[in-house]
Amino acid sequence: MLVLIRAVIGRDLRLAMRRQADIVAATFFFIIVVSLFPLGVGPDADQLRKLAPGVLWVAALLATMLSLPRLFADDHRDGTLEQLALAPQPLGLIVFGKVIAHWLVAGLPLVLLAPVLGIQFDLANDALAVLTLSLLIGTPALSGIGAIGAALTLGVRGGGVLLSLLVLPLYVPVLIFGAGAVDATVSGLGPQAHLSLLGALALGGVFFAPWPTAAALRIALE
Amino acid sequence: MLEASKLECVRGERRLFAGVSFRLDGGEMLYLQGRNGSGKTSLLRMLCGMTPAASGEIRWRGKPIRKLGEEFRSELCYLGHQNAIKEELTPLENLLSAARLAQEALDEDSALDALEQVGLHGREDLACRYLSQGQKRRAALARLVHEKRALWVLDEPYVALDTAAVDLVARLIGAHLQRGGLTVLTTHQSVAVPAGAVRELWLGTEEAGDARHALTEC
Amino acid sequence: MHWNSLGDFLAMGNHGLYVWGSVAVMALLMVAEPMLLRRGRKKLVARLKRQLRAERSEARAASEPLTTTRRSHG
Amino acid sequence: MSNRVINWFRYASPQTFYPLAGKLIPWFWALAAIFGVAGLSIGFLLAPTDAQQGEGYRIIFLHVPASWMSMFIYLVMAFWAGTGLAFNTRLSGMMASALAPTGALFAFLSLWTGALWGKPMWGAWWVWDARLTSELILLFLYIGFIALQAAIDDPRRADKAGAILALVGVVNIPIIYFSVKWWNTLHQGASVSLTKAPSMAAMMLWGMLLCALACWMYSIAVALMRVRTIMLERERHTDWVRALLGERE
Repeated sequence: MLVLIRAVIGRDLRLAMRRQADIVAATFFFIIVVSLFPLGVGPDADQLRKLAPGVLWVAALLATMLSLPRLFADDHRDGTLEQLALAPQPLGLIVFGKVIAHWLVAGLPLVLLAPVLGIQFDLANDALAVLTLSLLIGTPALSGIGAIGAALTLGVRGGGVLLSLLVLPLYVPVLIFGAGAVDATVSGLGPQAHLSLLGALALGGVFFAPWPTAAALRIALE
Repeated sequence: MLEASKLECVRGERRLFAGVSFRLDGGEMLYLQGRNGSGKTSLLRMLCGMTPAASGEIRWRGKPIRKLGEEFRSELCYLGHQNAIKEELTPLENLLSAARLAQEALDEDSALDALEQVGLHGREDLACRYLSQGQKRRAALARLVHEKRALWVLDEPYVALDTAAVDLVARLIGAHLQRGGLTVLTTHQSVAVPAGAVRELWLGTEEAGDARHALTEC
Repeated sequence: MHWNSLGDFLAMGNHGLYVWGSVAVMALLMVAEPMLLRRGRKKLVARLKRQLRAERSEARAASEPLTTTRRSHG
Repeated sequence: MSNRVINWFRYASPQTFYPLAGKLIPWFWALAAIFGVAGLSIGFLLAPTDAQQGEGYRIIFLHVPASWMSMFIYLVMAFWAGTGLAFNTRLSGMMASALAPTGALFAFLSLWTGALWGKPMWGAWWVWDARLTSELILLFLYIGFIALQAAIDDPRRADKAGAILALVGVVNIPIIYFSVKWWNTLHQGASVSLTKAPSMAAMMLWGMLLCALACWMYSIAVALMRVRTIMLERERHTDWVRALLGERE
């Protein structure tokens, strides 16, 4: 089981490395969206500090959305998805591996960039740390939940827009607890409650979402 | 070993075929023929368990494949229309990662050997995107060289191949049948397979929507 | 009865706009939905009938010469 | 036992369900009208003024049933979706797709009446109240479901994909509601709530229940109407639809 998951992750990471343009594009999208906000709302440091968690989190949601359509589409196009579906293991495990790989490629860069971008918004050190931590815990949930949407819209007309329509409402709890953790730190309440709820969501997203995703993939392959 | 009874296939609003039944035992090959759009690929996908049949049942070793699931898939090797080749990876990487995902033990030496047999010697480390159509197909077919699973389901295996490669694939299928394996394949080229019994199945569409099929033994 | 006059009833204690705005939109949509459904259904039935007629006449037209040719072949 | 199962599956076949639904629809319309008239006359003619909110509170006789229905219809939709996936019955998927637009309609009405109630009470058309926000997200979920089904051409695939989405949604709704509520209390949002504020006199409760029943009957009637249309469309090549259409010629 572990061997299989490792094989899937290894394959997807290698593919991503051969096609770095995708990762770089999504990452720069994140940077640009976050950097545009101060230009829109003005450079007032107090206001920026207040906006920072929400802006960074919403930008993270959008950046994740950007890379989701390709999660299964490439494999679907060249026929490898059929092979994965016919492999003698539960498809859910393979999806689990792909979700992890997607997070490593699309989620982790956002986590690493967050402290740097947070500085643009004049966040204090503890808030920066919590922001990074909340993204670290929360972005796997984005990959997991997003995979369901990616599988449901596989090979469907206007899949990209539809994907955001399906997935963004489901991202609401992650957004609330993620941005809320930073808010709670700033207002002195302490982020523990938010972070543990976020952790629960991430566990749910990563471990439960692969099964409906696998079911959706089988439907797409019919 | 592989039995199909009264299979029916409906695509959209069209009924492609109905009442298709056959039985295939070890060492036998089913040669599936029919015009474009007669449902050959659909039937193959049904046999793999990917597409559910509108009605009818497929049994493997006496049990319905729906219930067998992974047990059936571990004995199945499917080669579809698409090559299932990753353009970014080299033929060697493709072969190894496909084997790993199917949880088959394939070491690098056997993989290299397989690639050499299909005539990709010297191109093992070239990304597949630089290969020609025929070479890509060869890279996909390299899986068959060391494939020991009992049931091969091949969709147009000879497409885009030159005569030497067609012969090679026919030899591989022959060896597979000799080992007691089963093969179901579609093709528009008639290629003689060196060993094993061949059955033929015609899928044809009539205006009434009923399928005409005949099972002949050679 | 709670109200003294129709005017009172319509004014809803200065909240008339809000109360009647809610009632109006809700009533409008809840009447419009079944009406649209009825219309859609009628259109569908008409379309399906048209298709059916076309198919039947086609089948009739096609069946006549086809049987004769078959006979001549046989 | 087995007899019963067979019976159920018989009614689950479109061929038998279609005429049955046709016979039931007028009854549900009649019930909807009776409950509606009764509920609205209690709510708008008989119920006393609320001490705190004046006459504006009467919107609850519309708002609360609409909100209940929007949530309840999603549950029913998910139920049909689940049975469709489990038993592979044709009717289930059709029922789920027939319910979605009505659910979306009620979600919209709930938002509309909520906004019209909010303006006099909170002084703003829109307040990020936990209930309103959840209702908004519920509307998005409905729209996503409808859009997904519309985008897939093959009806069977559309049914199955929609079913998975509906089930994922139904698992998520409590999480979303809880998270929005949590978010709302942290940010100290609206303190007056539409559903809690008036001290529920028995008469108000009766009015609301009757209105809710009316909405319920309405939903069933409309869903049956829609499912009949869907059946005709999808089964247009089957003998029973052909016979039905031929009869009417």
